[in-house]
Amino acid sequence: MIDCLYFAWVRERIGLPRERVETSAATVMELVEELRAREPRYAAAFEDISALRVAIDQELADFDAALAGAREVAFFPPMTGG
Amino acid sequence: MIDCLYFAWVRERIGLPRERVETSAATVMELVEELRAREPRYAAAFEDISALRVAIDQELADFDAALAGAREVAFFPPMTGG
Amino acid sequence: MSVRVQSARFDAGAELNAFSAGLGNAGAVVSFTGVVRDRDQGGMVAMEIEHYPGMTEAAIAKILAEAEARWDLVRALVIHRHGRLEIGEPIMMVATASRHRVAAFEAAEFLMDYLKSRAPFWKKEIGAGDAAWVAAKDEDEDALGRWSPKKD
Amino acid sequence: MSVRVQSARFDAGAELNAFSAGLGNAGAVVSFTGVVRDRDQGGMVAMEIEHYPGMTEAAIAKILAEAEARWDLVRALVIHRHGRLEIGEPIMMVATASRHRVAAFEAAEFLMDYLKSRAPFWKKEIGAGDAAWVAAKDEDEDALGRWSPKKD
Repeated sequence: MIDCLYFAWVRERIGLPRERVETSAATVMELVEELRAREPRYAAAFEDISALRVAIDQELADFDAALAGAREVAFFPPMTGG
Repeated sequence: MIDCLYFAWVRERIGLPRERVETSAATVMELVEELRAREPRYAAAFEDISALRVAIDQELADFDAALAGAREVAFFPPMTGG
Repeated sequence: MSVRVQSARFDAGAELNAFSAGLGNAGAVVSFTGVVRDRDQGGMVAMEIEHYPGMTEAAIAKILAEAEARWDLVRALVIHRHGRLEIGEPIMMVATASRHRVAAFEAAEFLMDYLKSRAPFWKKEIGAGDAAWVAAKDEDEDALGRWSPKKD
Repeated sequence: MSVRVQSARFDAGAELNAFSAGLGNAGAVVSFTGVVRDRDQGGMVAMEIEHYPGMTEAAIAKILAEAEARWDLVRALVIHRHGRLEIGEPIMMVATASRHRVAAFEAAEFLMDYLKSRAPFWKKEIGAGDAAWVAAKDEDEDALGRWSPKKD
């Protein structure tokens, strides 16, 4: 089980800020594929991976990063603070 | 007649902040030579020209600048504001 | 070093004065304040800032630690707001204090560059009848390049 | 654009807030404050700043005009004090406001670099039993080099 968090327009497209996901995905990308396959709103949110960023347990990561031991994976657009 | 102004340690070495000087010097350097010849305190103040800056009528200038028409010549060390 | 992530409005001038008090031998203080401005096309009503609680504070602390490692700073401060902000309100503030003005300036610019692209905040511009997420700019990502390779 | 040369103490925070009010579409505000600090060897009691009345204001106005010509500034401010200043008091302040943070930062650094070496101020450190004029640093003169050739 992994907590998936969604921010900004990723959250809006999927329609919720977080959810617990039952998965055996080995990498972020495998998790993304599973989510995409769920429903069109997920497919829409994850349509263009190059427009997304990911954090594993609150640290920025790559989409090919391993999920072993991860508790929390967050998906969001590039940051626009400051 | 030119108003000569002295600032910081130039003022302290010469012992006064300003004075009117009767001169026919064509350039700043000629004026410096005349002042140096006056008294030891002037010679001390103008000993090392490379440690001094000059302004003609409140604009930074070079020591070889012409004095034609100048009303006010100021001598001082490099600025240390900010 | 101080990090504050908050929804409450803050007073940039009061923060600057508190930051500058009792600095000892630090003579140079630099501040950056980001203020909510209208969109170029006008018609903006407010700004909404979303963030990632937990990660936000950790990411900013990490950026501050990196700045401390690179420059001789006596003090550094980051305040960043989230939630709804009206036009003219301060969004965030960075302040740095050092014995040398160049270090204070560079560290403040470094903090801004990294906060823009590495701290999990997302801005949304709220218009009278529309709302749009602010897109990240390539130039903001590119700005990080000037801080690498590591300098002393 | 605003220039103030004064002996009176000023409140940097209040100045920053006044400067940042009603900026319209300028979202980026940078400030630099110079504070009287003790000498490295300690024992300083106060600082005395001499200036060249008349030329000072003109020189600062010229530097500000140059900054305006180079960067897209909405507002800029220079305050510089003269006379006797106690340790911990603000010596001077520069503030810039722009739509872009890089412009605000660069313009503030430019103003500082030129004020240091081109505005007629001279600092004297007053100790308990001694006093010494602060020597200009080569690095301050060298700093001007980075602003030339002219950039847009």
